[in-house]
Amino acid sequence: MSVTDDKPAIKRPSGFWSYANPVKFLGFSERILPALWVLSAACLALGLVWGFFFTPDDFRQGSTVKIIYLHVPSALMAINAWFMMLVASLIWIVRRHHVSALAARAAAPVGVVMTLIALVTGAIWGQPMWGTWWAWDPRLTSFLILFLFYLGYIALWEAIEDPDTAADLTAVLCLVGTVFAVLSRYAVNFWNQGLHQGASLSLDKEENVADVFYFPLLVCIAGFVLLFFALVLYRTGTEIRLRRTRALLARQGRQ
Amino acid sequence: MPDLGKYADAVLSAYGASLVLLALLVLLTLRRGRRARAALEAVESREKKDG
Amino acid sequence: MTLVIRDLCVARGGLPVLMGLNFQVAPGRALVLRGPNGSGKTTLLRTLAGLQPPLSGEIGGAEDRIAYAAHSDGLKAMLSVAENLRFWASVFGQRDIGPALRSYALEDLHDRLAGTLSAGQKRRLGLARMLVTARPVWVLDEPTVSLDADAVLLFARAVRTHLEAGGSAIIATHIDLGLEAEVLDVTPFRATAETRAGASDEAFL
Amino acid sequence: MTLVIRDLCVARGGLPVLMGLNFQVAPGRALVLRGPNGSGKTTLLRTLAGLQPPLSGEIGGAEDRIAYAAHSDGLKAMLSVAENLRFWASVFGQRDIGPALRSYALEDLHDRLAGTLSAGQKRRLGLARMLVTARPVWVLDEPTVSLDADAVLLFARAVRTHLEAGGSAIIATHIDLGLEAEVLDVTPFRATAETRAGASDEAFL
Amino acid sequence: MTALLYRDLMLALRAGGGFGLGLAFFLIVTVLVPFGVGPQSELLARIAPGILWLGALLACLLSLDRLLALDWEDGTLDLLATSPLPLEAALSIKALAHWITTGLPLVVAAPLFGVLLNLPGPGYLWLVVSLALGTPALSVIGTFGAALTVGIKRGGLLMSLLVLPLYVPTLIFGAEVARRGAAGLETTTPLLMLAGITAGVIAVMPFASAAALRINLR
Amino acid sequence: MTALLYRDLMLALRAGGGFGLGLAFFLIVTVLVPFGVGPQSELLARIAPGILWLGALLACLLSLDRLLALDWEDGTLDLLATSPLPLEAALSIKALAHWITTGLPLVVAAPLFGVLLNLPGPGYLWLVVSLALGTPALSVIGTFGAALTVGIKRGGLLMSLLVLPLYVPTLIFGAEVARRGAAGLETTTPLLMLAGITAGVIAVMPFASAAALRINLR
Ligand code: HEM
Ligand SMILES: Nc1ncnc2c1ncn2[C@@H]1O[C@H](COP(=O)(O)OP(=O)(O)OP(=O)(O)O)[C@@H](O)[C@H]1O
Ligand SMILES: Nc1ncnc2c1ncn2[C@@H]1O[C@H](COP(=O)(O)OP(=O)(O)OP(=O)(O)O)[C@@H](O)[C@H]1O
Ligand SMILES: [Mg+2]
Ligand SMILES: [Mg+2]
Repeated sequence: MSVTDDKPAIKRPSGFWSYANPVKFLGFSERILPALWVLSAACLALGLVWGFFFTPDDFRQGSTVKIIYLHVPSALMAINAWFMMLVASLIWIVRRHHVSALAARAAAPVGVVMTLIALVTGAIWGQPMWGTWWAWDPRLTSFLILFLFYLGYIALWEAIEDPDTAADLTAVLCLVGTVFAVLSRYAVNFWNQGLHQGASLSLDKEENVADVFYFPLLVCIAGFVLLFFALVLYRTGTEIRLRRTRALLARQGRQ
Repeated sequence: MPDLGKYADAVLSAYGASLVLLALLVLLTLRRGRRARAALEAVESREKKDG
Repeated sequence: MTLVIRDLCVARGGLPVLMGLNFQVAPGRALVLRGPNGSGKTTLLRTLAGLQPPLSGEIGGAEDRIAYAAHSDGLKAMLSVAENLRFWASVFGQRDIGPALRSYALEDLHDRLAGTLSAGQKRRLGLARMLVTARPVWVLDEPTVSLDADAVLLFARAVRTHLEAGGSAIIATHIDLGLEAEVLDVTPFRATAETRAGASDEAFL
Repeated sequence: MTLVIRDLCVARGGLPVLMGLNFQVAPGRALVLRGPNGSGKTTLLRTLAGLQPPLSGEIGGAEDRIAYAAHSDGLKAMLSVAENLRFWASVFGQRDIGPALRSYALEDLHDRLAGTLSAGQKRRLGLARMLVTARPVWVLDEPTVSLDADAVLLFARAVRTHLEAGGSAIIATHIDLGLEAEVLDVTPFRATAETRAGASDEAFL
Repeated sequence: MTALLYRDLMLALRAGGGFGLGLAFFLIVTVLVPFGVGPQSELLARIAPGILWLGALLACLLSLDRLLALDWEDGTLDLLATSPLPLEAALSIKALAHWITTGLPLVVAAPLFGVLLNLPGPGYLWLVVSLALGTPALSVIGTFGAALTVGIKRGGLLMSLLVLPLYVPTLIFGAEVARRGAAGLETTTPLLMLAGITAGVIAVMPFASAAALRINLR
Repeated sequence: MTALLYRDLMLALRAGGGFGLGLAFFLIVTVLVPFGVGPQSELLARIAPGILWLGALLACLLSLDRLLALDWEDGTLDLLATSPLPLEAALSIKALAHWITTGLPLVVAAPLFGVLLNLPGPGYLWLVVSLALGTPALSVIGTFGAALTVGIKRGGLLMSLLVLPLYVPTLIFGAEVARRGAAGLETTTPLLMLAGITAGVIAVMPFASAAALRINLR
């Protein structure tokens, strides 16, 4: 991408914040993306193959335990994607770096797909384990609500014509939404006691899954994290290019 | 192929659905990216031509 | 207090449209903005009114002193002429709507629902609103649209009275209002494609 | 085919506003309607366009021959300039929008969403719509609102071309368009309080 | 004709409305029901067919006010009424566009939402069939309601009030089909009635809508 | 301030909207539910508190889009933003007006509708209490949604999508109070939570709404 960079530069920040400049960001992501793609594919393949082919069945759950390699990483990423959007929104509100707003926009669809995967694998898992596809368990319910927040966030981005207005409004929505998502989590907990297991990745030994399952799971989680970053970086680049196209067209129209 | 026992359906469909979703996400991302690149190049070349 | 605009640059749709604006409007003076369609008059007026932030530059003496009238009049179709005016009067802390009704010859329409007015009558009501704001700086965007010749005279008289009372006015218009006012043609200030002024799209150009 | 208006009486809000109108508009001719605000021009034009029934009297030669442009332009903010025009063209069974774009200098704005146009640019697009209707009688309600001087010239030229091609036009306006056209002032035809012409409120008077 | 259909679909796609949103609303209603009535799955299974039909109906209803009101406000309806297109045809097409953007996605997605409410096994097929047969009637009746209230500023709520009673027969037979289907009972009679209502409504309603609209434009 | 409140109430009374309609919609939803789920009275009694809360919520939601959109279209919001009234105050007042025209009538009328759905005896009091405590939160949250979507032409459906998930905590606790009340159980905890949510939301939300509106007016 050729950007007219020879113009008298307005103050350009250096250090970490310099990557908030779209050009610099694109250069950076262009360099790092191939490695990310390869790494994430490798981790995913390794983790999933390991988990699927080379782990034993659980004595209670049978072979369904293999679903954990998809379910848990996607559930983790679904939450963390929202968290990343929250941070990016805050950066946009405070420092007004466009890349940050666009990164939030780029992350949302990835987050939805992660949420969907968690929901779908959970539902499929629920059928043999609890005898039902869906139960109004707090964990599942709050995931469904998270899904709705993602949908609303994306719909708001799509609906607003002016990109900066859209960035501002979605950022406000993200902040308010986070508060309400947390509130909903507690409300849902109060409303119904659940079937779902507790956090077994936590360090307290009692509940922890056996090591045979644990290591491939870690590899899968790493794969999902890397994939997430690859996708978000790539998509942010796409958003930047779209925005630049728009800006150029607008400028040409003005003449 | 490991023996999945009576839960083969569940496990396979979970893997299938997830992988399809992931693949869709990646493909759509790449397609959108390529289109954006092409559109930008078209506009930029017009920009150069016009001065 | 004089309204002082220094080095102002305004943007719309992410691109600068006008830049390098410098002018002053002293009490008792009116400024008429001219410029072809799409040159950025509306954008400038909205910035002055504080509805959008300027890209750069300064606007002095505008704080809480501006009454703004846009292309649309903010009238409620289901309220009567008097009710509409009275509402705006009390928002701006005023009470008496009589003078406003009189200067735009609206007394006869006093009880008519605003929705049943003709285009020009609506506009007259919208302009009468300025008189109940008690604010010194009027910012008017094409105020005489749809007005007939008599109503334009009424408008000119209202502006003149306002100026005599020490107010000032900035008016964007395409037609001649018959006011003795300075004229500012915005055409020379139009931003060119090369302008870099910190507009939001600029990071991408 | 000449548009013939005989003894027309039009009403709004349940009361007659204009009555005893008699006029003709032959192909190649334009008629400019004048009259103070609220005199009933819009009401008359809407009646001619067939949007409301006349109280009494006859309108001859209007059936399916009229293209109407009102105060608002019927533009979709989320469609581009070209898409808006193309839609109206195909509603009226036309295809080519090129000439319409060209006569109102809209080529550059071709791909812009209509919602992002300035007031005058929107109006130009609204007027360009008349050119894709291929209808012989234009009925225009204050067409030059918000237009700058250049655009008014574009409009006058478009009307002249239309007239030369055998079309006709009826235009309500408060300003001078620079067209050689007959002028009809509607003031003498205003209905008085005593008028009884079959309006819906009359049964109660 | 196709130009109008194309434009309406285009606008639905672009204007932050259209396709996804009716669906999203449907989803949200189905999600909120358990919060309201409690999470017991056998209870949910019992009310599932009815709630799903109600949700679909409300989703239709909510998107009705963009059917004509937007075109009214910006003057498009005035211009359409003076165009060569007969108003009846224009309104039928608008109803069709509404169905494509709202009803059709609902039909397709309903089974998924059935899962959320523990809809019993045989219910899925009948739910889809009844929705596919019934939603076109909802769109056409809704167009009539929109035409009646188009002159009234933000008549959304008033329109709901007028339209909902008109929806009652469709809802009764539609939900009956879904409910009987879910319970494994015979569904022929209500299904026939539903089909009859839809056919009748499609044939006759556009004339009523056009008449109402003409009066409103006057 | 009072001028704005007075004007909004006046408009609600006059403009074919306001008072009656939210109520009417509520009525119709409660009436349609038995058509959807079938007429068995014990089933209806079980779901009554939840359905009534849901109906109230939807009635609120449906009237939200007239909260700001009308003022936006005719330019009133631009003018209000340049007036001496702080936008936060203006929005709080608008929320209050919305509650008076929508929430309050619902609170008053809810017991009547409870009869239609065979609500058990002790439920009435708790239904009214929970609605009285909860509906203000619905109005305030709704104002935020309206401020977010005001720039979008006919954003009604989008607004529902944004607002409904925000309604979840209020709905859960509100319906829980009503449900426990109807079953004769302890209601203190959910009641306190509900009150807490309402208080918090009233204190904080107007700032978020004003911020969103300012962005939209830009
Ligand atoms: C649609 C249904 C489901 C959803 C949305 C869902 C969601 C989640 C979430 C959010 C986590 C949290 C990950 C973490 O915090 O560490 C999780 C973990 C887990 N889920 Fe599910 N779940 C669903 C169904 C199921 C079912 C049916 C089972 C099996 C019976 C299951 C078993 C697990 C296990 C074993 C974990 C790992 C425990 C942990 O690390 O927290 N889930 N699930
Ligand atoms: N979202 C947008 N994207 C790109 N350009 C825009 C956008 N919105 C407005 N513009 C352009 O900004 C310019 C300034 O518009 P503005 O409304 O200020 O003009 P104006 O001087 O008031 O014109 P008029 O006399 O027609 O009212 C116009 O050229 C308009 O097309
Ligand atoms: N519902 C109504 N009830 C009573 N009078 C009405 C109603 N609607 C309109 N009128 C009146 O009818 C008259 C004719 O209005 P019309 O819009 O035709 O005027 P016009 O000549 O177009 O004026 P303008 O030049 O201001 O556009 C006006 O005096 C108007 O106030
Ligand atoms: Mg302008
Ligand atoms: Mg008029």
